[in-house]
Amino acid sequence: MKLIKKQIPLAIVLVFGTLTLLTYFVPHKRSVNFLETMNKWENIVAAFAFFLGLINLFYSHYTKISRKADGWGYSIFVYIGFLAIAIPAYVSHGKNMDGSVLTWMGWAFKYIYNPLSATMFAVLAFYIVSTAYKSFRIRSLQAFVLFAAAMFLILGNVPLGQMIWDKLFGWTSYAISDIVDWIMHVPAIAGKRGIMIGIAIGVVVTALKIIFGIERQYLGKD
Amino acid sequence: MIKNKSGLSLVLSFLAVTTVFAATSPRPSAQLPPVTRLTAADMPYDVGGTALLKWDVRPEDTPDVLYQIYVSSMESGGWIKADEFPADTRTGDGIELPFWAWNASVREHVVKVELNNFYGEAQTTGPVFRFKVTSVKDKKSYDSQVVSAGTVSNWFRLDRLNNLVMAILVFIVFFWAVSHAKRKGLFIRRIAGLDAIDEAIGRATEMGKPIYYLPGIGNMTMVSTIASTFILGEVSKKVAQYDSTIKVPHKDPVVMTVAKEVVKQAFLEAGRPDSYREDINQFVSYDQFSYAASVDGMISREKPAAIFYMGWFMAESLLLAEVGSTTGAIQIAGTDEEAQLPFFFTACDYTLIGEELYAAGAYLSKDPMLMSALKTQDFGKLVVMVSVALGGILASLGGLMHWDPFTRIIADLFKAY
Amino acid sequence: MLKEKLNALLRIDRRWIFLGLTVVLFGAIMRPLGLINKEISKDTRNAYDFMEKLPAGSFVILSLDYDPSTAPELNPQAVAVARHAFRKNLRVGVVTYAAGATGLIEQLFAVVPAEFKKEYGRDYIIFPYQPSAVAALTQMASDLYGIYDKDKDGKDAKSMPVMLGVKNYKNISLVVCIAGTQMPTYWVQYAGDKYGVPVMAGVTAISQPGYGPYLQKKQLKGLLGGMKGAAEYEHLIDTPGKGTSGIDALSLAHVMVVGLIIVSNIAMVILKYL
Amino acid sequence: MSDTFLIAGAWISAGLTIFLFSFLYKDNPFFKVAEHLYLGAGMGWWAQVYLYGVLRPKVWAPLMNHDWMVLVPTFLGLSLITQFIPGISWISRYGFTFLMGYGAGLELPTKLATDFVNQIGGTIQPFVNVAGMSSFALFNAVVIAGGVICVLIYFFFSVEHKGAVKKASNVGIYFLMIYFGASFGNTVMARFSLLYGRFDTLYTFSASKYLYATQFILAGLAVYFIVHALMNRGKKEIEPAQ
Repeated sequence: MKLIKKQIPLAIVLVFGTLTLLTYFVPHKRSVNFLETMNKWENIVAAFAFFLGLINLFYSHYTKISRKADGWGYSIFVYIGFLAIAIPAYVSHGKNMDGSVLTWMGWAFKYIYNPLSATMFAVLAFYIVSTAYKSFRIRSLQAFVLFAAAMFLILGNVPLGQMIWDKLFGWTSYAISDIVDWIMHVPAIAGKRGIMIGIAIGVVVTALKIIFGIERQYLGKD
Repeated sequence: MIKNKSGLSLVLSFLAVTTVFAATSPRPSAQLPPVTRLTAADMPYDVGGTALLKWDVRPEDTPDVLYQIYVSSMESGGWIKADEFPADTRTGDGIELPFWAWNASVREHVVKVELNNFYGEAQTTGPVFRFKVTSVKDKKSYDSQVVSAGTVSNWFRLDRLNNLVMAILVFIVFFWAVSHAKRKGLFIRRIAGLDAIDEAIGRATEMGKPIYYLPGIGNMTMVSTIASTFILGEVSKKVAQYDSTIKVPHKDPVVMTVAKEVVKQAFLEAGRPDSYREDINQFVSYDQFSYAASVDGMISREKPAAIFYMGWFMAESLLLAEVGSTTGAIQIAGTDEEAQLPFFFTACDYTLIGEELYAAGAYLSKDPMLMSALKTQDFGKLVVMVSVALGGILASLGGLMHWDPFTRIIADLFKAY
Repeated sequence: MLKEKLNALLRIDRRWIFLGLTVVLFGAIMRPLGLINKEISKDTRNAYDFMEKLPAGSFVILSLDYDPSTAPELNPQAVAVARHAFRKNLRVGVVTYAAGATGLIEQLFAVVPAEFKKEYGRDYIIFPYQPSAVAALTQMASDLYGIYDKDKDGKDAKSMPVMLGVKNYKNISLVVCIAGTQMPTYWVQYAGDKYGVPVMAGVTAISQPGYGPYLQKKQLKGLLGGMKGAAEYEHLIDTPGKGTSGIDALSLAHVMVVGLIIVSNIAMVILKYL
Repeated sequence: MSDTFLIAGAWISAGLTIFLFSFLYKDNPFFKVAEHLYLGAGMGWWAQVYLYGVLRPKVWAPLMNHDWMVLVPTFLGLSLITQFIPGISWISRYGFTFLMGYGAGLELPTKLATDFVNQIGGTIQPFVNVAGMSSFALFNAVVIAGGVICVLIYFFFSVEHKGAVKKASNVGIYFLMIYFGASFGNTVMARFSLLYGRFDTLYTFSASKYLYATQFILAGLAVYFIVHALMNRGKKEIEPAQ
């Protein structure tokens, strides 16, 4: 039982991991053919992974309703939201447009999913403003450097900011867009690249650990 | 691998042409000698279907001369025009291959012929094709001799050798680090932010107010969450020693089960199992913003003395850190999510940036896996620092002295193909 | 006395600040300032120039990977890039690896191609969403029909005139990835660096600074960042759209943020040292 | 689609948008309803994309054409779902190990190429043309190279930060701060753009053509908050996040 529960899965990850890794160094037709098969398989298996999320969401809200947990009434709206998209999709056979006319599904997308999804993150704009006022504290030289870089970007991003810059600092003969370009293409690159290189090796190590079966959190418990 | 059947004809024509060439070297511009010493071969390091034609660069190669490449799959005739370009272009250094895999000569014309563009893909690898190069000037064309070659599917990308060497190095260093970490342990410097943790807990004890520890919204497979649980262990041990109170609100139930174990263990190790309570860890909500809103509510009601944000945070960092800072708590944050770091940095007293969070976890836990990953990362950084410093100096030296082959070696070493 | 007032000012209920932002932004939408962004960043210009130099008939992949949550930033970019491509008579293949993008793509392509009298199947094609971006990107190196055998409506893709002579990256002149996700990195990593196809990107302003290293190394040929990138591109192709009007409307709000940071920090300094 | 449906759409769209925004005033049932609808609608949209865009053409159609090779990935995919069934959840390992093996194998060398080897190359590259370079370009190249080294020293954990190392790592912090500052500045624009998008739509829907959807819904919500406040007067309300 341990064989099929543990050893074969770990063998799968070792074999497929190593072979896929080798395709990078082996240009032969056989390696390409192997990779093509893997691509097609991966694309299909990854599609099923979506159902994990779906079942997880449905199940967690089902238990909430069945236990009458706090605020269980709202959980019903998860199912209503699902049906609000799924039924029109079924009626329109998964098509958004019929010629240049919106189908039912296109309608549901435009007037239900679209505003919900867009607004969820638009709310954050308000918090940025209040954070800027209430907790952006220039406590140190480091924070001041951060503030200064942010300031150039904020002003340089909008035409009014560019005008203000020209009014106040036009005499320096530096346009704010030059300064923004310099920040983005010199010091910011150094900062990002420094972070990136360490993380890249981290990713490579994690990939190694996965292929060799050292990292097996994703397998879950026995 | 090269199936060159033109050896004999090549030598013969070479002899013939050199005699002609020697006899009439200062020729009038209207006349153009045909291309000589043409060779055809398989393009190395590829899947097949691409042939490589080479011939010498000649003094006659002026921009007004055109080269045309013809290919045929038949014994005679059947020529298809495959390429056309001015004679002063397409030399050996135009092929993007590193010095260890390719001799980039500017004295040679090198042209890749993609046979797949003209014949069905199934027939291009294996069979022999015939090629000729025609030079055209003033609407008159001069054919070279015909050469033939077939292409094959190769087994190794020699041009990607630098990548392979690096991969093998990472591999060796990692397994060396694992074995060392298990036997003797490895050195990791103390992380400055950890001192701030002690201070924050001390202050909370003095003030008699609770401590909040937020482990982020990530799941247990993320390095940041794993590191966070180790830090939670250390923090709760201190809390137990000082007899202070701690609260850990959760978004992920799996992380919560792990955190419960960690906190319980910490209280046990501190000798205070009696002060451990089940409600230290509490589940708040599955949803990002509801979680943030509820925790905001808790923070503004209880006004904790210290708040830790350690782990994987997304947009909710903004909502949380702001409320925390307005209550006047000492705030210590750590995340590897770059986009959130600016908000933490401006709103918190101390911030662990990216890998510092992993390092703090490794430092506290001495977990061999975290340690060796960190060590391998350090090794990678060392490689980069040395290569950038040395490579930068050598490249500028080469650039100043115009040692082109030398600078090319440096550039090729650090290029991915 | 002053200190008390300042303290009260700093502790103001944050909902007043929310209201302030609402007024500033909604006001700017109702009464636009009419300012036009004239400063073009290097990265946007590079992107424009690269596209401009492509010969007519080149096949270009548009990878549109944004869902409604980032559409206000990225949709104007996509519209501007698509307009440019159609104006240059390039052939366009649309792919996506964000499930939420499919509806937006269809709405976009119901409008833009018609402006240039472009026809589906002859001048452009829309491929269906694929769950594994890495697999699709890798597959396109050898034979894209291995995964993209059919278009979004289930019709055979290979037989459409737009796909004539297109089989893998060797036949693709440019990839433009407009994404609110990690997709530009994937394109660089799994297609650009690995198989040598030119890649450029349009990204949200948040992730824009993070792509600096790829731009410097020319792993990305150009980059549009956020709504400003869209406004710049619209300016370059001389067709103002949502980017241009948007960046104008954002002007006052931006200045407001700068003002708030400065005011609150001055107040803090006064409270602390006076 | 007739005008009635477009007007209905405008009302629904404006309503959902305003419900979500109402969270800014305080947490309330309308927000919670909209939030839960969002979770469900998102899943609904994804489900139809997967069903019509992936499963039907990639799994169902080949099976109908007796292409049995598709069965292998289908079984691997289905195995993932056993994760929720106690007792046989181990079957899901077959699917997961396949996904992880493929992903790790592809990622390892490409990550090294893109984010490691090429980044070293990118830092060194400018120096090759040092002879024909303007002094400003040379300065920039030196700043990038020096900055990268300093940032890496900041993140180097194998030596104690003392003396010269400490100085270099302090310089590294400033590079990080400039990067974070740039990212902060741009985040402001990004979030405002999203808000602009929503406000723009609300403004559109406030027109008479849509029967003043925005105004009516806003007014309705205001009435709710007032009534709610009046009814709860005297009761000590649990203060929400201020």
